[in-house]
Amino acid sequence: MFLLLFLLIPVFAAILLLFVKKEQSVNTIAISAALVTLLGAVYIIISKTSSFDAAWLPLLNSRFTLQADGLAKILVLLTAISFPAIFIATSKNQPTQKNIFLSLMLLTQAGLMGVFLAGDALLFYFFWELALIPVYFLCSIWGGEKRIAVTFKFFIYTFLGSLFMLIGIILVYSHTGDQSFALASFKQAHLTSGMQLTAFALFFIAFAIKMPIFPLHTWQPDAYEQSPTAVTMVLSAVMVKMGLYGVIRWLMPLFPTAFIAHSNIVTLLSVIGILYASFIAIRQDDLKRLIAYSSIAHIGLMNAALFSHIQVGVQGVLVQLFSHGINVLGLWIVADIIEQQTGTRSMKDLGGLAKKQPTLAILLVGFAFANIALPLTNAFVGEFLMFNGLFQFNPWMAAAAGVSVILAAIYTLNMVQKIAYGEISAATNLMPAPNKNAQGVLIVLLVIVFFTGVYPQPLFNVTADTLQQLFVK
Amino acid sequence: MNTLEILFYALSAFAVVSAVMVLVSKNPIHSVLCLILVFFAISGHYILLNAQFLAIVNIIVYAGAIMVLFLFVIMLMNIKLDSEPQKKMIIKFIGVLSGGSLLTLLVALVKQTSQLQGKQVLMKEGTIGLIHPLGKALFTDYVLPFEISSVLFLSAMVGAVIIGKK
Amino acid sequence: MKIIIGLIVLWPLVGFLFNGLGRNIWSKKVIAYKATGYIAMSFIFSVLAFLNVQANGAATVHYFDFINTASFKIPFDFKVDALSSLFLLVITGVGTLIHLYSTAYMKDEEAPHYARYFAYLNLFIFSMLLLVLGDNYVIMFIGWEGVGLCSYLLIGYWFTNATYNYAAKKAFIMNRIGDLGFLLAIFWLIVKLGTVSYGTVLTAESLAKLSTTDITGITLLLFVGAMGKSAQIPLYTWLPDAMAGPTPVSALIHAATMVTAGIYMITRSNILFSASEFTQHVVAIVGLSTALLAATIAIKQNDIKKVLAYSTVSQLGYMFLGLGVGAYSGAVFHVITHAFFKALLFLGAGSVIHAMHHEQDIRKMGGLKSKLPITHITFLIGCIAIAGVPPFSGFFSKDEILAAAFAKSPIYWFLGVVGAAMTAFYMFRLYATTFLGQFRGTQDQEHHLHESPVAMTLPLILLAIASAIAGAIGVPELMGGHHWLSHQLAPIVGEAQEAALSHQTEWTLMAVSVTIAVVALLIALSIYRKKADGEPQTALGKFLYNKWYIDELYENAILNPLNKFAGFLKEVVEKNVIDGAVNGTGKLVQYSARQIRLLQSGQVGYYILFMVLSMILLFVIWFNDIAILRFLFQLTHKS
Amino acid sequence: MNAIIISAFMGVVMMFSSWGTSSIKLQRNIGLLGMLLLIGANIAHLTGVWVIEFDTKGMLVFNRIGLYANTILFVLTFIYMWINGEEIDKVGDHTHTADYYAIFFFILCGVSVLTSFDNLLMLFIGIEILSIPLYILTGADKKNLFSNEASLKYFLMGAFSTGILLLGITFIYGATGSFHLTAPVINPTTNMPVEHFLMSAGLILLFVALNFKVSAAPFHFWTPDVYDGAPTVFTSFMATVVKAAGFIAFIRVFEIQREALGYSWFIILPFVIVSTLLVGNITAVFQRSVKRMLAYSSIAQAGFMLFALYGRSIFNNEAILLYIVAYSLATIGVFAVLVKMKDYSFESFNGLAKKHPALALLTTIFLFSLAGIPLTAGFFAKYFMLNALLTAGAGLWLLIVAIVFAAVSVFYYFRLVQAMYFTSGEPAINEIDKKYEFKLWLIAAILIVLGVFPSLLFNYLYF
Amino acid sequence: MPIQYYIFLCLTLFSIGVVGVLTRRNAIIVFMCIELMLNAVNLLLVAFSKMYHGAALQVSPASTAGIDAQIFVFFIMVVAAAEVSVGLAIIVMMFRNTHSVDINFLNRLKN
Repeated sequence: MFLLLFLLIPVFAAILLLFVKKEQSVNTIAISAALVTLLGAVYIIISKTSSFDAAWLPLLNSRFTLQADGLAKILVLLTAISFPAIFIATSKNQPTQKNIFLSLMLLTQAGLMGVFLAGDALLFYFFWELALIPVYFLCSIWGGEKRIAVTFKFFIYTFLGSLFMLIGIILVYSHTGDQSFALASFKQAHLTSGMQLTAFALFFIAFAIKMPIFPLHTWQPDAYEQSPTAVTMVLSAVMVKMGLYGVIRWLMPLFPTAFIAHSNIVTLLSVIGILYASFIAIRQDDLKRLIAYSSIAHIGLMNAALFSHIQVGVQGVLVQLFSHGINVLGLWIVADIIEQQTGTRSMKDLGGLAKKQPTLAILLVGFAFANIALPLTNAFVGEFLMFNGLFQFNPWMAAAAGVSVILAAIYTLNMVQKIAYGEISAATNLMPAPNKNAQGVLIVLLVIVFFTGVYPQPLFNVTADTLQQLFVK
Repeated sequence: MNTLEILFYALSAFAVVSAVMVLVSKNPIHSVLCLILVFFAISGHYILLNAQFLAIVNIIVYAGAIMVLFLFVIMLMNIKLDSEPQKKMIIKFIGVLSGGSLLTLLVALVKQTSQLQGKQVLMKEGTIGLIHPLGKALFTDYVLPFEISSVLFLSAMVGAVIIGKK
Repeated sequence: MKIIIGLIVLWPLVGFLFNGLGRNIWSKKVIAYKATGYIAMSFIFSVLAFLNVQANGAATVHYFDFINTASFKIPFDFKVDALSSLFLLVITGVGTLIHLYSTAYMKDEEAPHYARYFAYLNLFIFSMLLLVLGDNYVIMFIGWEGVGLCSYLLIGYWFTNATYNYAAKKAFIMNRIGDLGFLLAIFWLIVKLGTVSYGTVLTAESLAKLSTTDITGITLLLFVGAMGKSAQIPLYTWLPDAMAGPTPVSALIHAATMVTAGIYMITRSNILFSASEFTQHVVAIVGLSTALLAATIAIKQNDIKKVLAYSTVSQLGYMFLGLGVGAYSGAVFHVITHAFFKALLFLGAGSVIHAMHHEQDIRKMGGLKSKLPITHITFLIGCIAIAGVPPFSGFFSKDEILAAAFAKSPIYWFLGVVGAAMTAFYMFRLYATTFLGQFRGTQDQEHHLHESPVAMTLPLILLAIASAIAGAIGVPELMGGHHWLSHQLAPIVGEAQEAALSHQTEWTLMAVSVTIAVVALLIALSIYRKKADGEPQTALGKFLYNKWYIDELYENAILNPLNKFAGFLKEVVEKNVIDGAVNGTGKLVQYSARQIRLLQSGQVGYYILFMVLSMILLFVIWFNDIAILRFLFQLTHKS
Repeated sequence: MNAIIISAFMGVVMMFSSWGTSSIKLQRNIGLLGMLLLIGANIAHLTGVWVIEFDTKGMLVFNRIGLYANTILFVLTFIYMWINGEEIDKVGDHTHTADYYAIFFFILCGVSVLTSFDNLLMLFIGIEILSIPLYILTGADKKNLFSNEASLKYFLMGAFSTGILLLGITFIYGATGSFHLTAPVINPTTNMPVEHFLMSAGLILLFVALNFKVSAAPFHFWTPDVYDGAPTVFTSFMATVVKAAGFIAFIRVFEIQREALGYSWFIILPFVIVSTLLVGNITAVFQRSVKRMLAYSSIAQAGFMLFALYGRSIFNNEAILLYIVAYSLATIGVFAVLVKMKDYSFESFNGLAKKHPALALLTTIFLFSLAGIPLTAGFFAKYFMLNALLTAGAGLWLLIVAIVFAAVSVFYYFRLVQAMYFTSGEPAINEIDKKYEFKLWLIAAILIVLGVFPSLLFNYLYF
Repeated sequence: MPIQYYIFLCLTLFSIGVVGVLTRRNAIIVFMCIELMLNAVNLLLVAFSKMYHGAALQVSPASTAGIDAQIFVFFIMVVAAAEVSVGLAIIVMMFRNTHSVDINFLNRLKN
């Protein structure tokens, strides 16, 4: 029953927001709703596994099942952290009709929570789409210049992907013993190996587009660039995790044979994608695009580690799901402050941030190092384990993917250098007083970065049961 | 070849020729008249088949009422008789070709149908085409469609009111 | 013990947090005292730890599990043994002196930046301590990357200068290349052994589990890591550029401590390296080549710090030669002595630069002997020590390596001696040009020349003393010493293999190398005591002056192609191929939309025609056996 | 049977109501009352109460599905009339309200026949009762050349397809000697239907004619022009209730009969489905007029509904019923917004969200339902269809084609969303009162409720 | 008379009707051709009716088998009449507005 709150709180707050116009109260409502959700998330992290189950579609034998295992918990926590962070960090931004903006954001949150908690395939699909719709509106209304075309591409791309998944769901559903959508029944569906391959492909297309995996990634940089930054934060911190979540939650347990059979090719694709995105990131001048490509590379690594199907690597992914979210969120918040205050994202116009706003520069540097997985930052733990798994799977692939470690250093340091260092540029000089709210959020996030970097054990403990389910038969 | 056969062939030839004339005659009035001839030929066939009721109805309703209506409309419109624009030759050719292919296909089908082999049509005899059995059937087994077709007429009537009213 | 070791590491961390978080709060004085004080505390605890090791032997302490998953575990353990306790002493000792020195050297900086400087420096010490104290490769790797990070931050300390930033970035990236090697080696170990703790990895049992390929692969990868951190060919070019940082940083990081991490790592894993003949050769050859290459370049450099930087690279090469020939304790010995004299030299150079108002070109110096007496004396001691003149420390350590090299192959020895001669030559070229002869700088500079404050000279004096006498810890039995260091390290690296050489040979070798070094230094003195180098004239001179054009080679052979490749991916592949395919699909839909629309011509005649044709098509689809042909056949062959 | 009698009766009442009263409002209310009466009568029939005991002599067979579909269609018509009342008055020369309602009732009589016929004669008469009034409705805007043109086109093509239909029925009669829908003769040795070419040819002709009625490609050509040219309110009716009735008839004919076609059914039906999806979706992408886009979209939706014919899985009936409801409600909703627009170009919707946020939201919900986005009934409609298809053993490729085109459909539905929300401009829209908006909200609410609990629709199907 | 003959005749007439629809531009003539198609169907129905009647007579002399087809023809005629009235009304309406009955002019609605 408790889990239902993760859906209800954001939805109620979203509806409430529609009727509130005053800016101050709009912010307050959104932030407090998000914070309450965060409290809830912290509670389920420390509490035992809980679940919720209610009848929904008796005709189809689909139930409204929510369940929180380690994987769900960690992503719920990430979502719950991200939204208040985003709301507070961007509370100074002034989009038109802010109440609707925030309302849609909260709906997105509800959708994401649903995706991560759903224990029923049809419900999962539902939330999968529902998380997308508000984002479509958010991006198209409040985005950049080319927002309509870009968002549309993004929408159609992901929508097509999810339709493939829908077929996959129907396919598996029709082969379940009890004609049910429950995750447990899906796991016991009688699929021939050929059927597994097909269903695997159908599911994977949806996940691959969402992550995204090379070469299905081209919607992402454009979408990140054109979306309002608050949305970009959601997209890259939480939404891309939907794909990885899907792989862990559905692909791995449902289609073990097909999963193993495809692991080589998918891993190879991911590794190519890692290098490809890293190389492109080196040449980016647009701050947002750079982070976007960097994110593609990181997600590629996570996917590669998943498909290598080595326990250590998967453990790494489970941790990294959370860590990457925090890191990239931090980077986006910094990017947002810079864009809001200087009016540009082009790194060649920036410079001297360390002189103008030292604190922000330090925070930027902090997240930059987290982005390149420096030890004692959270990303190191995940990446170390993931590379480890990948190495066990195939040393050469690990070595190739490892090159991205170097490339990441190149582009991240380029970014740091161009933004923070050097003399104060004309654009940087325009920056007003530091944005205290955002910096506060960043500091909290940075504390999380270093805490989980030094002592990641809580993350391991939370995800232990998922790992157990995946690997211990 | 007995009389029936001769009559059959004659009527068939007559019907087909008249039908073709409907197509080829440039003057719409001629077309109407040719079509009336086709209907007469078909009525002749009905008589051959001893479907007397239908033969009469065909003459009255079709050749009489409907075609007169056509004729009336054509007259009313007072279209310049010989200047009806023609379709391009190529379209006509394609039209004939498709009609021909359709015919070929259907004929081929019928020839392939083993169940129809050797089936004979009862000529002259049989009483079902007479008005008495037909009337009886119409008002017993087929009274429902008969009643419902009145709805059709009603709606056509309303339609004529809607469309025809200035 | 657990607390002592913990505190060694914690003090610098506290210093970092104190300075980092309080940079806008504290005054410069507080910052300076605290920063230096924390490192001094760390030093004191290091001494305690050292004594403890002396008394009770090695100890491992467990704090918490860094990573503990179902299948795999990395404890956060520290280990103090002879090797790490020695390194602790060097790091914290030299570290303390350099902190002290820095308080004066950096006094012109504003308080927040001053704090930032010390925060970085403290963080560096923290990382370095993690590196040496860690009980497994992962902890070592954490420190390993941490020191790289601090190096990056400190090289780019003056962040408004683009060149410095570039140098910083270059340092970090080159280090990262090495780090990747290290990381892969760690993974390899994990795959094969399932653990990274020294206690299990570095044992004979583990060695037995590894095939030759494994060992060679792992050691080569580890060596790649060492190459990056310790500036060996081909990853050495960052170190000279790293001189962009403040001079004390160069002394601490790029001379005394961080760059020796590679030596520490290989010494730590000596069991593995000794097991692979091939790797040992590679290490020796790379070390020797680096030693010679850097030495040749140093001969023609005019920037006081650059000379010292190439000298460092060269000396590191020596150490790797030592490692490659199996003289692990010799290498460590050289690390220690080198830490003293190279820190001394850098700090001396810093003192000179300080006096000269940030002038670094030795051609514009000269005759500083009288103006900066303490600096002069200590610098001279440093030069003698590095040149390998007995009884200064450098002699003993270098000799131990050369002797071991001779035992392995006379060619190694010969080339080593050539390198030593060059070392003597360029060091005394540096010394002579800087301190002897006439002052060649501006009036203004001359007017302001003065000896540095005591906070700077005190470290110089202490380090000079250390440079002079540190050889004592490794005086070979041959010369009546106890070879204390070698015995110290014996539990870790095994007994030194001196026995391979007869005493006769050893004495001869020593004599030859010392003679050649002295001759070289005298030549240098005689050439440069009056005048400085002009622009290089000869082709060779230019070649050396331009550092073998290695930077240009890297630029053109690696960086530019990669950059072009990245540009190609971005502009061509991404835009036209991949996105092109996606957008192309959209375009295709729109194109076909426009075409199919035309079917809807508006002509009812066409519509019906299409309907009839479609109907025929349906019939054909359904009637797809050759019914029509059969029918046509029947028509023509009517019986 | 109740429905047929009452609808015919109500038609007559409406015909004469213009004599009895000149108040258009009263006429309208009589119509709505009649609709309620009709729905009541039909529900009475569902529960077994007959107005007049009548022996249909096997002409009609009333089963639960048919009656339930009938009820649904009546309710849809009621909603349609309720919302569009004022717009219906305005069509043509503003004097024919009663006549239009009369025609609606006659059409519903045809619908009732089509949901219960068991004899091809009744099929023929039902289709004609459905079609002939439609020709008139299409041309109801007499002064409008588009309306005239559409009407004539519709009439000519409709009459032609009647010819095809009759030839098909004749063939079937020739093969079986009966007009009754009967199971094909099974050869006991092969357990396959006996091959009878005449029967098959008849079925194919019937298939063609019915495809024409439900506007499936490649027999769809009349649809865009007629839907475009007809008065917009009537397009709404034609595209929803009438088309749905066509599908019910289609299924009734082919549920069993198609066995006679053997496996070739699984060649010709996919052919039609794929071409319908292709033509409908692709052509809709490039339309400038929203009305015409909706016409193509209705072709595309027909492609999805044809899936119900693919197999005889138990899900078919549910799928088609839900699809009819989802599709019809959403279409009625969109058209109800459309009739309020001054012109039908996409540009006229620009900035609607700013001026009428509620209306824009409503339109979006309708479009989402059409596109099959979750939380709207359209999603489950598509879902049930795909499920039925898969259960019927269709190849996966057919499903993939279906979803690819579903994705394409997002292309054009969302163009309208983009215009409303993301493009600034002054919407060309007439005044809309709260009452009208409320009615639209009701539709949206039904769509969403069915989008969350689709089972509600079926609870009464099997009690 | 073999049934095939009737079928061929009717199909010929039907196809002539189809060809007429396809080749003529005058809406009235097109409509007439459609009527021709219907008549062809009528004749075929009657022929089938008599075919089944003939077969049934051999079993039972009182059989009325086949009568349904003739009734059907009757209904076709009924419907055709209704259709003609509506169709001609539409054509006349069209003519009043455009003064033409040429279907090629019906091209305002397209694409």
